[in-house]
Amino acid sequence: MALLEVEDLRVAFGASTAVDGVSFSVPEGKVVGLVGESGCGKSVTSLAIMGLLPKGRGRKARQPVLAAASEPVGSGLKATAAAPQSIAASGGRSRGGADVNGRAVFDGTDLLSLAPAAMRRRRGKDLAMVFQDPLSSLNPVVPIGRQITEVLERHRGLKGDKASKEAANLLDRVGIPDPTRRLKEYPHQLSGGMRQRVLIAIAVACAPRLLIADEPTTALDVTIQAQILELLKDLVETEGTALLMITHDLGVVAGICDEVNVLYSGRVVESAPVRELFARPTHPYTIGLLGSIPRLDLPIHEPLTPIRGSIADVIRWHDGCAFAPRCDRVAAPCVEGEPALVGAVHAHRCVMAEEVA
Amino acid sequence: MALGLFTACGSDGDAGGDADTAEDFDFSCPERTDGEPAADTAANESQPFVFGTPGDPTSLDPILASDGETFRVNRQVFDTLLDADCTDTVPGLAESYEQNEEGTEWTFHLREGVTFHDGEVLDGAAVCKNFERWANFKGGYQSPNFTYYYSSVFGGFAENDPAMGIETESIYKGCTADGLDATISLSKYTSSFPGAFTLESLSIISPASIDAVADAAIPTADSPLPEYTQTVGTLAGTGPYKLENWDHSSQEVVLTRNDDYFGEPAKVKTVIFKTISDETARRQALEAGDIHGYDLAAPADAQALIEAGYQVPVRGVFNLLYLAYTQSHSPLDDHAVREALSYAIDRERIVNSVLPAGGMVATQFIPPSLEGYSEDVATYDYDAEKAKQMLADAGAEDLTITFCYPTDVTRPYMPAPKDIFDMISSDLQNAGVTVEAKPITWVDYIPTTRSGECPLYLLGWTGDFADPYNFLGTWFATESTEWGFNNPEVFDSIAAANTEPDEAKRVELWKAANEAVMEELPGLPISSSPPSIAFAPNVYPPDVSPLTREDFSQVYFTTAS
Amino acid sequence: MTTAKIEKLDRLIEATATARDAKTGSLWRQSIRRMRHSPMALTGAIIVGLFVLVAVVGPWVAPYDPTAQTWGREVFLNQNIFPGPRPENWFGLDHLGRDMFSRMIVGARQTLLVGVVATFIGFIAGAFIGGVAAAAGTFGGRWGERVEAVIMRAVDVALAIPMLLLALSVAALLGPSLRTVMIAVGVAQIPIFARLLRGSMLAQAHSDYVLAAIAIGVPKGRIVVSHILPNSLGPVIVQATLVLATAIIEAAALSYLGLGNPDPGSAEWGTMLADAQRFLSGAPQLAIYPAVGIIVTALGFTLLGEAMRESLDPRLRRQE
Amino acid sequence: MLRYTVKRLLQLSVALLGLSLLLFAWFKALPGGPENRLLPENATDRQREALRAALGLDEPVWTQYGEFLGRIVRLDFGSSLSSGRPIATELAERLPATVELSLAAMLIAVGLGIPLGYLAAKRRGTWIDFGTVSGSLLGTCIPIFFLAAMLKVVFAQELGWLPTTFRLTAGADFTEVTGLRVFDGIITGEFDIAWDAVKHLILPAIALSSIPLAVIVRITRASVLDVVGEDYVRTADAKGLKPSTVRGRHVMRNAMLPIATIIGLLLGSLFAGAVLTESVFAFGGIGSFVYQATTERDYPALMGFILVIAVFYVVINLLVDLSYGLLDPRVRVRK
Repeated sequence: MALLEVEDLRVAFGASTAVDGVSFSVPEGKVVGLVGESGCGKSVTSLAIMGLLPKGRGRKARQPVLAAASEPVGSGLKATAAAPQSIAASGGRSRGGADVNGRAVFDGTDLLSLAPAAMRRRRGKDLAMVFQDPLSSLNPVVPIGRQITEVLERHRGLKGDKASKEAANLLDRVGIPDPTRRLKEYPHQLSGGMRQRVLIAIAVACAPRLLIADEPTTALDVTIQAQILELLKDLVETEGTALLMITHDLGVVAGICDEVNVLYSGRVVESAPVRELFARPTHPYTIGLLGSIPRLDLPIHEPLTPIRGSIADVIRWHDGCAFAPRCDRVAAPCVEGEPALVGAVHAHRCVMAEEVA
Repeated sequence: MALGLFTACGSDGDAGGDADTAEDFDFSCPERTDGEPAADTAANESQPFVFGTPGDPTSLDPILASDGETFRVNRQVFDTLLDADCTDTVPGLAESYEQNEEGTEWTFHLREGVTFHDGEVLDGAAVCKNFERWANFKGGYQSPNFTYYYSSVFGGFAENDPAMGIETESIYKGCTADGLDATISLSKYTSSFPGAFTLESLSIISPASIDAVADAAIPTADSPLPEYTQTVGTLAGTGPYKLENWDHSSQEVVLTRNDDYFGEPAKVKTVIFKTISDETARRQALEAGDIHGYDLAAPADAQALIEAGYQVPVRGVFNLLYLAYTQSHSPLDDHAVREALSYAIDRERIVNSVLPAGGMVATQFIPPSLEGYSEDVATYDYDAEKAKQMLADAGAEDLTITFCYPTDVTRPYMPAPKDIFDMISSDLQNAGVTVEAKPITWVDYIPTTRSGECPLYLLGWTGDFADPYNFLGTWFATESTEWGFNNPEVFDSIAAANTEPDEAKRVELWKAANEAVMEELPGLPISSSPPSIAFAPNVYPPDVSPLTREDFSQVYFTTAS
Repeated sequence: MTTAKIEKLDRLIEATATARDAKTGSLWRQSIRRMRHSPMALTGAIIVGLFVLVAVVGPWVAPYDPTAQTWGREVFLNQNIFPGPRPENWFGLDHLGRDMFSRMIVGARQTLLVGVVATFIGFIAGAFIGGVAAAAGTFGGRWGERVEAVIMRAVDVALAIPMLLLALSVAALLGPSLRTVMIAVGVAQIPIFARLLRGSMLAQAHSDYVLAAIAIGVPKGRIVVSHILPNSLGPVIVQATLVLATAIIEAAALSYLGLGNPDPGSAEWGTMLADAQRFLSGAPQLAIYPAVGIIVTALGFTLLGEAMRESLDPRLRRQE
Repeated sequence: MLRYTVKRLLQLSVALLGLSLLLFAWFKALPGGPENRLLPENATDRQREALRAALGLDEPVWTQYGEFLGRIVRLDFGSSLSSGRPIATELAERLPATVELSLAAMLIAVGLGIPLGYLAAKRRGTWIDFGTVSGSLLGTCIPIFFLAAMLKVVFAQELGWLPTTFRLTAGADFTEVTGLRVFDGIITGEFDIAWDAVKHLILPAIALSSIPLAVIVRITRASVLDVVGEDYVRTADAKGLKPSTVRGRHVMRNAMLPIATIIGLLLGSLFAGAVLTESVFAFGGIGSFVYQATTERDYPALMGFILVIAVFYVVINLLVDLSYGLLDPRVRVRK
């Protein structure tokens, strides 16, 4: 039994479904990737697991604080852009509430059925999350130190200068120079990279057994990206923390992930160990993704083969393979019914692809 | 509950007081009918009697004031040589007085054993010290905005300061003291005497007080009042109450009983005057028990208070509201047109529906309570048809006329100018006259009407003391732009009455003057109405006075619920 | 200029031009669409609609002449006798025996007049001053900036002068009347409109489409008039609606202070309320009719204004 | 920071000088000199001219303005026509009453406004949101003198729960320290006085708070809606912090920035409201002083009041700008 087992997770916002039955697992001490274009439901999945989606009309909103639904749309840069196009387009004045179904079993307990108070006690302690945009993910009017010690206080009962000492250690641990001075400073006094390190320090403050990173490096420039990834990898190895890495960048996947799940329109279309996936991509969508990256080992003039169409031209999984309208190898069976996920270690969801072990 | 209601009395009451005038018709103040309810002595000692006033007093030095609220406070703390009972002049600090033939020597015999609040004894010398102090005022003290009443009565000061613009000679010649007697000598008699000696401004303060403030100065006419007039404790009077405290920020004046008062000691230990400028707020404070009485109650409130069991004793009338016809604007110079307009206005309706209880339709330019009130003056009872007919005969059918009235003010004789204006203009419209309304703010109203700019305008006057000249003299002594007519017969009859020292002859002369004025019909006297004063049910009110000079030492809490 | 550069500029202008049309067009259409949903806008619109209807139709529908004291004999001000609602007079009589119902209907027109004229005065003068300041500031170079600073400092100080003083001095100069109230309320709004328009014009002036227009050499005057002004009117129109509400309320306050309209000829809700204040304990209905009229109408305008403000506010739209 | 303040102060003192010139010219142009105000109806024309001359109203305008300016600098606004006392003392004596009333009104407006605004934001789009916002807007639509009078008729007269007039029951003896009755009562231990003052404050404060309440509700709602959408609030949630901590330290502390600015500015608007409220309750503050001065056209008193208010308003604006730095670290460091 892996540390985290996600089974048939479904998330709908009013009439439109963002996650349409995702299943995957994250074993202890491993880095599992969730990759896909913007709008495929990967961020909503992570937020659903963390219980950060506002309750839909169906269930009484027990969470005291509104957490905006955030599925990146259009420009991938700002993860928390306006509510997903699908919601606004739905017309109905849904208050952005999400109906979450399915199970997310974490170390034996299904997080989705936990009462908010119980879930709140585990968030930040057993499982933690790092977000994409360091510029806006830290409270601008509260010193950095306080934003760390409040987690230590809440979950590890540390008070006063014991907490500050520990906070300084954490900052040092994530590679921030002169940590004691930094504690008193405010977020706007730090660079983007520094702030992301602070966010990671906050996330790992209580040595969580699962860390979810939602596009942690997208908002940073390349050199800083590598340092952050190095930091995350180091944490996984030394602390044995399981890491669920959410990204649209296959380079990041190659660099850090042990296993990969490729998402398309709210479902896993291919899942395999990372080396296996890059070597023998099976699902046409994965192939298309890999085809859109410039490769050093290919001749310079080799044209890239982008995937035609856009995420919007899609059909419902219920009627057939959602990727059919954009697939080069589309054929009749693709639209005759729901394609199943086949294969054990290297699974894929394409009726046309050959069998792979 | 109040034991009896005050009956509004308009008919001829019996001759009040000991005035020996041979008047067959003598209007006097309504008699009290509420007897002597039992006093709640415990409350009278512990609970202060709180009276709501429309405004703060301006000065504790009686000579330096000319507004009603300052007189009300000083009335309880200082006394005058003579006092006023209803509108008759009666003994005050002086038990009795005599005057010489020409009315230029006035000798006052002071009461025995009267002491000031600072222990000094009242005698002739103390009285003369006061008169000498006033006569020798310097600088800003002479300016009319501080000592208006002194310069109106005595004409001026020993040395008139040109900057203060007093040109007339002072008629005060001197004062000689002889033990408990004091004689005031004047250069000539005017009919203001002896009434003027009842004026609040001429209250007597102790010699020590005069010395204490001798060097206080008022440099110019608009510099503020000296500090001593704002703080309690410098001036000592002889009245039933002593000044305890004046808190400007909470607009509160506190008086306590003067134990060695020569007359009847005050019944309530502490009296507080508190300012509530808003009329409705005063009534609500009375009904909620925050205050136990207040003055200038709006007519509408007075009636509602009576129905709710509060006491609204009716004062005698001592003011006059009139509609002026400025004859410099044709066709008002035509007597027939003035008569027609007078018939067109329903004064009964104004008195019945707008003015406070106890109001009456006026027939001439002085209130009935004054000597010289004449019974056979020309009268103009409401007759809309006759008015229309007379206007037609005078060739003024489609008359258009401008009618001025003051906007932001209430006076005792004119509680709601706008309502009265609305009624009169509606009456005039019924008689075929088109009225052009001209509202003017009060500050500019007097100068504008006085300059003769307004063909028709509403105005009036409240008497200061019992003297017909105080009314007729100021309006019709000479030709003026205010009225725009020249009638020597009217001017001469008023001048004759004003200088006649003999009382019996003077009364006949004033009656003749009144008849001459009404013959001229320079304007239409509309009404005389007493401002209403209200008291809580569990209070025994003081004797109410047409000059609004109530003595609060008579007030006490009764045991009634 | 080489052809490549011109070509690039054309594409830039074409892109921004379409953006601008799209922006304004959609801005208004979008805000109207959103307002159709908001209950605040609907309630506001209904109230304002009813009020304007009564104000327009009033004088012809009123059963009696609002100034005639036809029932003068039945009213005793000093006895607190005011006949209440009855068959001939649905709202009863006022303190001088005039029909209250007719006064309320005809009064609506006067009250609307006060609101509209005051807003107009404030809008025109304020917009002019604000416009001049903004235009000078953006285009006038160093001198322009100094002119703008002087104007805006004067506006700041003008904001400090309470409307009370304006009404008082206008009343002293022209004598208390409805005209005085309109002018006073209007003049008091000038600094607010000036500040608002300057602010929103500056915001527009720094937006891309203006830079584009400058880049292609469009004359400054035309830019201000045809580009900046229309786009910055949004918040000003919101303020105009809110001022309509303030004007109606202030008219009552100024009448209470004796600066309002004393002539009996015209019935106006503010004056009626101020006159009836003294009968509040004895005959509250004299005050309650005009008070309810003022409150509901002012609320109507305010709700409409607030709904418009919210639908135009870019920050709040993000939450939709 | 200092350089900025000095520049602002210089700029504003020039503006105030301009205001004093404007005010002086304005009042000079108004017809009807003060002498008509000081003398009763029957004073003769001669007396009126004499008083005009004595008041120095016939001197050339510029000397009068020079004298006026000289006195203003010494805080001598001349004497009030209605009371004859120096205006500066009158204003100083009555200031505490209005300050106490304004603070009480602001306390109610903030105490009610912020929670209501937060509720409206949290329940955005529902009937509660619409009800709260429209309810607070209704507050501003009721003419304040009518609201004050109705509150008094209902709660003080009919129900008798609260006193109708004054700041304290007449005749209550109290020791005055700052002039704020409630505060004085507490620090001098006269708790009965303090309680009596509170009871007298409730109704006028509620009436006066109707103006700022609506503004605070609306600003809070917009500000909370803004902040709740921010990422750092979600980070706080992701940390599993207690709801109260998230609401307090993360949502409200950020939402308070625009609210604090508004509160500073609203204090200025309370003075105008005070004029209409204090007279109904005979509260004896600057409001009733101005009400009386207005109805009696006491121009010198009004001029003094306007200058004091202009300075007060300008100082508040400056303080609000400077305090913004305290609240928002981002502003503090850059300046």
